[in-house]
Amino acid sequence: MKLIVAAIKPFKLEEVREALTAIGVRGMMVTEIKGFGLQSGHTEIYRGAEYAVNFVPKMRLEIVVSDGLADQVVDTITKTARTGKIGDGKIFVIDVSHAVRVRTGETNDDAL
Amino acid sequence: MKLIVAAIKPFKLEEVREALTAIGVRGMMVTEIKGFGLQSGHTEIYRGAEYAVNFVPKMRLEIVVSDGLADQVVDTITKTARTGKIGDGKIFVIDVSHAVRVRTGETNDDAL
Amino acid sequence: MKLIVAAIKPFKLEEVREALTAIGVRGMMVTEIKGFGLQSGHTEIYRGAEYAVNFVPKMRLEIVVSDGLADQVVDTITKTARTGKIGDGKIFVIDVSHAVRVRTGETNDDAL
Amino acid sequence: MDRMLKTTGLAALMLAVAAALPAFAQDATTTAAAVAAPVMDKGDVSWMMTSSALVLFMTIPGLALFYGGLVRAKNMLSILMQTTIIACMVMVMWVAFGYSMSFGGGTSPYWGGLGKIFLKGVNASSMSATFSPGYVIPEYVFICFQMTFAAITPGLIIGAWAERVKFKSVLLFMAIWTTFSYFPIAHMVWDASGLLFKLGAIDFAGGTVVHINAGIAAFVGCLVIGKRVGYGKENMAPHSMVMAMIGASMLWFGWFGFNVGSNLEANGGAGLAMINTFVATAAAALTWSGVEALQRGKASMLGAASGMVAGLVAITPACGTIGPMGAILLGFIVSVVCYFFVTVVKNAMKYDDSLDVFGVHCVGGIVGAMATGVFSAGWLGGVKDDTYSIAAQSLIQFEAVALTLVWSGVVAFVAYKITDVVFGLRVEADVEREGLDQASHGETAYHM
Amino acid sequence: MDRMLKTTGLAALMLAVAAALPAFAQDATTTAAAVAAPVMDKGDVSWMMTSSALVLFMTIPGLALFYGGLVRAKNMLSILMQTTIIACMVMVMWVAFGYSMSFGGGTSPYWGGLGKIFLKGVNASSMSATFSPGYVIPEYVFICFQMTFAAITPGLIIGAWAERVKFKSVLLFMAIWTTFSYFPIAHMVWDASGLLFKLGAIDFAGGTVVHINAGIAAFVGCLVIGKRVGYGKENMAPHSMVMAMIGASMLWFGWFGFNVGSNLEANGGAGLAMINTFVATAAAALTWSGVEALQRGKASMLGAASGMVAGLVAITPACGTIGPMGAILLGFIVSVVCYFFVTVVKNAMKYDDSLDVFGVHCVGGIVGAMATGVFSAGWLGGVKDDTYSIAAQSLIQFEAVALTLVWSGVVAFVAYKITDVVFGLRVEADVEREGLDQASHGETAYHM
Amino acid sequence: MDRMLKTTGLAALMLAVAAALPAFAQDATTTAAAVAAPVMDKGDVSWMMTSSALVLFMTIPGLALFYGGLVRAKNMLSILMQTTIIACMVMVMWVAFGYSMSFGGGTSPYWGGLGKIFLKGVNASSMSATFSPGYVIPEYVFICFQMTFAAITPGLIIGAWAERVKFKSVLLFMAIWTTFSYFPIAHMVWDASGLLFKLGAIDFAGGTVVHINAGIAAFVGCLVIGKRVGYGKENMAPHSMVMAMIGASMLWFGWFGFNVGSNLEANGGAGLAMINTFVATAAAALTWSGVEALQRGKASMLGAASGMVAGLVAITPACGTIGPMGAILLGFIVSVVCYFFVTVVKNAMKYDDSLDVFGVHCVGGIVGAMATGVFSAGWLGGVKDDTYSIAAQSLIQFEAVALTLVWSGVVAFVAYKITDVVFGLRVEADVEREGLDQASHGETAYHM
Ligand SMILES: Nc1ncnc2c1ncn2[C@@H]1O[C@H](COP(=O)(O)OP(=O)(O)O)[C@@H](O)[C@H]1O
Ligand SMILES: Nc1ncnc2c1ncn2[C@@H]1O[C@H](COP(=O)(O)OP(=O)(O)O)[C@@H](O)[C@H]1O
Ligand SMILES: Nc1ncnc2c1ncn2[C@@H]1O[C@H](COP(=O)(O)OP(=O)(O)O)[C@@H](O)[C@H]1O
Repeated sequence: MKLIVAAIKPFKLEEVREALTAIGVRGMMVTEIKGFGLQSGHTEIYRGAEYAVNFVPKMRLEIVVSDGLADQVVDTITKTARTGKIGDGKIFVIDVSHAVRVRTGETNDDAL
Repeated sequence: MKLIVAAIKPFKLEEVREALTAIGVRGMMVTEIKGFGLQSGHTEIYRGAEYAVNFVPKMRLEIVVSDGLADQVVDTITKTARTGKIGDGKIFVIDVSHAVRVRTGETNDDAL
Repeated sequence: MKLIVAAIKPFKLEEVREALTAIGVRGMMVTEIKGFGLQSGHTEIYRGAEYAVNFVPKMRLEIVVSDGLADQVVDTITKTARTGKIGDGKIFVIDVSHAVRVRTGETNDDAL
Repeated sequence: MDRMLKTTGLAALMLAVAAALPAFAQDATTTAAAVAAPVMDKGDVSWMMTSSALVLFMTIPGLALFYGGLVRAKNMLSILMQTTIIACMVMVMWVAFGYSMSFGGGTSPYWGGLGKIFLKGVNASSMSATFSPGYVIPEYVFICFQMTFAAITPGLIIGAWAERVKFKSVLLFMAIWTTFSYFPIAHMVWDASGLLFKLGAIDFAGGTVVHINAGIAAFVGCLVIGKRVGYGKENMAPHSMVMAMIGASMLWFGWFGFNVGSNLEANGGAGLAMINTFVATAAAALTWSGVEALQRGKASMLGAASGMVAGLVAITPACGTIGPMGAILLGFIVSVVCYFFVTVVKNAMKYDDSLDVFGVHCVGGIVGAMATGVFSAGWLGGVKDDTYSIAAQSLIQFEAVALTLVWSGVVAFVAYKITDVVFGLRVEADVEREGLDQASHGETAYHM
Repeated sequence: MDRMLKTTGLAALMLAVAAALPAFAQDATTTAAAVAAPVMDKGDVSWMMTSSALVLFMTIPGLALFYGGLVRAKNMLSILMQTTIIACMVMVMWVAFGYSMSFGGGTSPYWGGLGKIFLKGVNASSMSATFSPGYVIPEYVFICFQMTFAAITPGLIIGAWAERVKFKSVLLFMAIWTTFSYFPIAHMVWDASGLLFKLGAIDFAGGTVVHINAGIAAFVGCLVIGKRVGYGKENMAPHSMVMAMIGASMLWFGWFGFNVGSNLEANGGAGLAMINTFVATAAAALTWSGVEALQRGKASMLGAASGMVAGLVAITPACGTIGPMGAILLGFIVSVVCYFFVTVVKNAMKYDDSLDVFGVHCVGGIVGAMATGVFSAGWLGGVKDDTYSIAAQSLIQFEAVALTLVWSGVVAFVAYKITDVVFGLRVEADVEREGLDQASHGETAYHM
Repeated sequence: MDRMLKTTGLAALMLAVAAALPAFAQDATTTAAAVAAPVMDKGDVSWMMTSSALVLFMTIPGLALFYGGLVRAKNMLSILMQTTIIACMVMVMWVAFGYSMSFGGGTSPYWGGLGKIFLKGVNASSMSATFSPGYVIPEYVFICFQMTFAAITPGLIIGAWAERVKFKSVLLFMAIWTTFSYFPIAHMVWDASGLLFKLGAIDFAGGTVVHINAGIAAFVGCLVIGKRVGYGKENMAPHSMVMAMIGASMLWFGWFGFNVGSNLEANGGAGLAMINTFVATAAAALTWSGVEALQRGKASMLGAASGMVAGLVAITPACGTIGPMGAILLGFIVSVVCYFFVTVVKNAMKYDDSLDVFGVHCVGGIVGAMATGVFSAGWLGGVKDDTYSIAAQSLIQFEAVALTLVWSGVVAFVAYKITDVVFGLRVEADVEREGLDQASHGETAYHM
């Protein structure tokens, strides 16, 4: 199985979720994160005190899928999350050695 | 070493933490996430505008343990977090190649 | 490529980010987490009801870098995040098999 | 009541009675009125100063929070800032020329002239008439009270096109609209020489001047400006129903200044306005919640708050002349009508009135104005006697409503177009996504 | 004071003096009182209208935020909504039959009859007596003022069993309890023909009627309903101490309407009630913080807020007849007693009074009622003269407390049982875990 | 005006006129004044009670939220708690000895003596003089009103060294400073026997007593205590601009009690103070926003709120004697000056005044005090007649400012040093990083 970790623009979340559901993904974990990268943050000034906010808000997706589905997931995210502007995000793929569904105790591909 | 990532129901957090401490786990990272899966979300209506909230709140645990302890951790979480109702969560196991304790510079199993 | 996951003290975030930028890291994901470890939490009392807060706020960094840079990143975080007091945090290294930049579709080292 | 204002001969005789009677509304600016030495009762002054402070409180933080809680977090400060700066700007405009345009003593049916620009001739001893012949209050107090009305009204409009307009464009639009719609209509309705006042329209505390006036300008705005990016697709749920509820409660609290202060005196008539402002609002909040409970099984906080505001809007023109039972009925009616509007009509017509300014303020204001004509009748619990004709008054009320809709609608349309040419109305789509707080004000509402 | 109300012969003579004296409390509903033409002083009217608005503000947003801040985020809207809708419902009940049941002019010691249902016979010229013979205020204003008391009292109860009861059950219970406990007890204590009024109980602004009455009903509720799921195991810390602090501050602010308004006139007696409401509260907040600092090294914001509320509760019955130094002492005593109750007794008895309604309102109310009997004595700084017997008055105070505890306790018990049969009281455990906001209102408080 | 207070012979004749005129300010404590029986007008009483409640509301929740919103979330409760407990402590000190020290009837130019400690001799019939001969208000009401001033002033100071001082040290410092700086200066400025009152300084509602007094003590504090850990490096942005905005709006609302209440009567003079408090504030908020917009393209909410507060501070001493156009000009000037101070001067001087207490309250207070001397002149729209000399008055104003700066500065310095020796001022660096809420109060502001 593969864990696919993706950082995307927040307003793309719903679209990506729908696209993934369409190709058979049945679960994921979503975290609000602060992203740091080429896309620059902004500056806030409070009564003359200047604060550079170097982070931009992103959504981080984690999806565990069977090896067979992994490439399709990566492709789908790439296509759906793309706006062509800087800061669209990254996708990383990591090996997962074991998976369990807590409710039933099912393991690996059955657990997904 | 193994990184064990688990998504569980929020109100189970304390119980799971205690159970893990009991079997010798000495650290973890906990993140509030939005989970997407079989368990369905809910609908909110604001003056006639309907919003489907497809995500349900979950707690995401990350625990790095020595290879020997990994199975026990997975078992413990499975047992403790189970309510038998849909949405109990998932556990994933991933290999970790290296670990460091920042304070001391200790590495690998010593760092945990 | 390696995924480096680090839990550090929140007020060290800016310093670590700058140090990493200096050695060529161009991106990361930052999450606010609750850490559990040797560093103990605190107790809050509300009208006689005592709540032990076992978690302490930490920042979790995720940085994907080419294999060559990984050690340097670990070293840099270790040095910069260290205060010598309990709770300085942990660093874990995990293998990444594939990476994609959403905007361009570039892969692996080019995506970072 | 309006007749009473003209028969100054009976003044002395009526003093005792009048003190306990409801009176029409906020006109009366000439510095001396009755034959005998006019009386400034400190009880009236105390109440009118309290009322003025309350109406400011309605605006900021009240209205600001009610609206602000309903937008997304990234636009919170834009709402707070617009409400605040509009109010401040209009206050300065008010003492500069607005008061004069509305109550400057000119006898045109359309405006008050420039006789009192920069408050020329007003000092701490100047007095303004009340509705009881022989009783006066300090003119400065009258100016303050009326100023707070002018300051809140344009702020109501911003809700319709919240989350998408440039800050400077908001201010330019408001400067134009307030000058050419609010000031003249205030004169027409509340000044003794005003067109609608002479016609005999009953608008105790500002149903036409404030709510219909602002509501239609809001409606024109959301048609001209268009929908928010992502409307109907993205989740645009209120970022803090808590703030919205606090704001709505503050509106109710402050509305006692608004409605009861419009009586200009602390007497039995004020008591009538007060009880109506209590029970109409309560009934409307209950009704909205009840309809929701029936229709989808759950009564929401936003529903209760919306009902509250709808009730307050509807009772505004009516509170001085209808009875408490009429007020309860009015609260019931307005909630049913507005609920239907914001859930069914709006969705059918597919315009994006972000915070339902049209559906609540304009529609609710029209319901209130028309109901005033009906429920003021004595046999329906109102204060009018047997000579009162519901039909005749309803026609007058209708005329007042229609005139306000047309006048304000046209002024607003022109003002939007001018603003669009000068600065452009909307921000870029990307800026809209990022949020106005960052883009227009360089700040973030919450750093938790 | 109560005697004074009966010796109408001396009226004219006492006018000048009386204007500056504290008076007993909110009775007096008959439309005419003194021999000479009664005087409606606009200063009194102004103050009473301000007071009425202030008591509404105490309820929403004040009480709603104080309670709401103390629950978990997932139940925030349920608290705001319950407070709001209860207040609205009771307002409508009040003008329909509550005012009549309490002050309808009937001479039964237990209720006021149905003489004024739907406010029959009341209009803008109707006047209600004050405590100074010859002085009146508009009856509508008196009705509004008393209405706000009726609207806040049931809202106090919800704190005891917050986070676990069905919304419709809350409303049904409140309709029954308010009708059969609040309205009669208001009559008994404040109407000249009421049982406890005749007995001579001193309850200036509602220690028995409001706080003991609600507090015991709350206590019965948490026994009948049971503990929250996870009580004692899960972290149930206040989700926003900030909101709780804002709410507590608003309670203090609004309480000036509550306590000082109960004087019905703006005079020296009002000044006494005001200074007592300031210093008792300040002393109680200091004391609670001090005890915490001594006992565990840290003074918490929740402690200071709790002390504030305890002080306000205790000074409520006493503020018209004790002196400022007595008020400070009372603030000290009530905080020590209530602190002991909510930290030690509650834990020992193991009931789950979510927001300590019993420990603060009922216990604090009893402390206040009994202390009133003592500190009203002239030699202890109170306004009573040498003929005043602390022992005799204390017995009367005790009887008033006991009667209220029994009456309200029984009514509440029956009302809970009826509600349980009709709708069921509690939500399912799963619903409780998810939170009432979603389950009962279909909303989420914060979307940050 | 001050002269008028001395010519009691003309009293009767001037009654009618005086009622409509602005009067100097809050002196007047002796229980009887005029020759004829003094009149307690209930309209005045009503207004003064409203004003007292409003000033409490300014403090909590107003000031607490304004300051609290501007600190980081981890220190939120420390601000709320300090503001609350300081206010409570000072209230108890006030009735114990503060009132006597300020208005105890002693004839020293520096303090009022101990003649009224523990409010000796005051009861519900005691009256205090107003500025209109022959008119009185209950002394309890005067005590309450003045008490709220004493309770808010020390609270202003905490903003300068927010986020780094021990809680018990805050309280000890405040007890000393309030006793030796606030009480004497209140006497000097507002009591008829006070040094600055006799000198003829105009300080209608407390520019010197409140703002300069607190502002300089704050400044001394941030020099003595030093910068926050991480200052200039870490992001110290306001954790909730929403709370800050709510707080600022509440300050404005409550400030009507502060400024207009200082007139002690509800008359035309009160109307003048009210309109000035409206327009100066509006102009100042507009100006600050305008300057920001010009200078960096974006007008921030914090800027508008800062302008609001600066305008309120500046109009405080001036509101009773200048005209509305002067008030607008004053609002403009004070915003420009304070903006320059907090953005340029502070950065250049490198002190860490966390919430700009010095830059807004002290600097704004000085601008207001000096402008009062100028704009009070009749030909500049003020109420003074032709005999008034701007030069002469400006000298007096300058002396009052200088004396306050030196007196309060010295007292504050000594008080900081004493506190440092007794408890230590600062918390440990680690505690500062963790936040004061946990360390000093054992709570967390938000559990979302
Ligand atoms: N494929 C997946 N990848 C990552 N996380 C998942 C995946 N499937 C489920 N989860 C996580 O597990 C949670 C529970 O899963 P769900 O399908 O709702 O119920 P159940 O655990 O009973 O199978 C989800 O909310 C989500 O956070
Ligand atoms: N090396 C990295 N490791 C982890 N996350 C990264 C890395 N580089 C970028 N990211 C994430 O991807 C987001 C987008 O990257 P960025 O460099 O801004 O633009 P782009 O995606 O167009 O290359 C960042 O905000 C960050 O969350
Ligand atoms: N086994 C572990 N797995 C995952 N995260 C851990 C583990 N142990 C510690 N951590 C993280 O590191 C943080 C610091 O660890 P802690 O044991 O408190 O102190 P130290 O870093 O000084 O050893 C914890 O708060 C937690 O977030």
